[in-house]
Amino acid sequence: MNEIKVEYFAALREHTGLGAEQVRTAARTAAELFAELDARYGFPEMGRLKVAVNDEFGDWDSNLADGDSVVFIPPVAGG
Amino acid sequence: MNEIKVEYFAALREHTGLGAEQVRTAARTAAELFAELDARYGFPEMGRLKVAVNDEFGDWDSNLADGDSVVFIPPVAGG
Amino acid sequence: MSRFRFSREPLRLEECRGELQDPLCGGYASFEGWVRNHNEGREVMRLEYEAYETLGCKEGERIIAEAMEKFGVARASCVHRIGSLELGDLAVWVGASAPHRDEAFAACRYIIDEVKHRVPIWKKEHYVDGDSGWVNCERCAEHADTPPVRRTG
Amino acid sequence: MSRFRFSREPLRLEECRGELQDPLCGGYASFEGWVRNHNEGREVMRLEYEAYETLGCKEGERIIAEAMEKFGVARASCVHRIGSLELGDLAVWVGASAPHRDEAFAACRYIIDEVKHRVPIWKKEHYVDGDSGWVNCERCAEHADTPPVRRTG
Repeated sequence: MNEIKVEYFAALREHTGLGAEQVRTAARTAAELFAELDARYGFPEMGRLKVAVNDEFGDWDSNLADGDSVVFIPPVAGG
Repeated sequence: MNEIKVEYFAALREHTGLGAEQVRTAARTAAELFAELDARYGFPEMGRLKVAVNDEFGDWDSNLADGDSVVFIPPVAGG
Repeated sequence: MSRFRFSREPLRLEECRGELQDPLCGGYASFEGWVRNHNEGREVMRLEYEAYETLGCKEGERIIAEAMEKFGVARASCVHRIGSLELGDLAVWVGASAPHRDEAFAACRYIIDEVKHRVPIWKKEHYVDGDSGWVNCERCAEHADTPPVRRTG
Repeated sequence: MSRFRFSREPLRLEECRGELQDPLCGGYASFEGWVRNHNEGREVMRLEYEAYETLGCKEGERIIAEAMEKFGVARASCVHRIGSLELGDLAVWVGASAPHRDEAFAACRYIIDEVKHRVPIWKKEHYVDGDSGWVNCERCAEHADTPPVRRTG
């Protein structure tokens, strides 16, 4: 089990009601973690998400390590 | 003979030492007027000139009328 | 001062511009995104920007470095507002200075285009009719009738 | 206020920009030409701009009208300095605001390109070595080895 910090922004922050949380999880990848949290919160559909691991764009299928931070990134809308 | 007002700008102003002058001339067109004044002042070579008649871009070969104003326009260099 | 940054306060444009002055430069192009009173047919009253600032600053810096490298501009920077904005407010500013105008325009355009697509920042629109919503992205309309795909960035 | 004008005084950029604000517009592009410290390999110390103002204002207005028509921008304007300018001074400013950024950029670019080629304004450069000269035009180098042609505009 890893301890992962998950931060939420924008629609995900509003939906979960959380800015961030510590998650104790058996998920090995960001994709598995997303599925686990989606099952818990029922995330809104919002197109193609990216993921950041430790404040860099990451790979959904790379292995997470204990202490990693993860951010799910909905499609952006700057400017 | 027509009385034409000729205004000079930039290199032509400096070359002639005049901002403007009234020219009494037999020149029928701006091209003829230019040749006449070139013979008098020996204008420097400066590429392709345009001409303005009465503060609008004009035609070198159109007839001038008494009281017209003429400006010879060297290549521009704004910005 | 970072070349890409977020600001909670209105920008001081004279200062932003001042950072880009350079005696080698003959051209300076800038772009500003303003809050419009409408979007996709709906009347907007105000909006909020929220950013994932840590990653956003890194990605913004990368974009500016790319623009400087690609177009040979001398200086470039970008500031994006976050927080609550009213109609007409400046949401994003980009500036680039270069020896000639071609490069300044190209860099400025590149930066705003890339920022809009790559920097993690989100916009919530509040409409005149009382409704509100997060704007997904400029290209979302294109995907409207394909099923949403998750997890494949 | 005319959309194209000449100015003997330094510009107040906030005012210039302010004239282009419009609640329908989400994008604002601007361009500034600055006096560089060099041109075509020579060190420039200062310069002078001189304009045929009557015709210049008419032609400038035509260029702006063309840009607004072609690109559908809401507002656009241009101010060109005349008189003596120092290094780093702003020589020309162009701004355009439009619902979207594509149009704002395109209009801004169009205006500066056309102004540089069509508005009767001339620049005299004063060099560090004490020499000075009228800059003919951006394209003169291309004609360098053809004989100068007069009277054929």
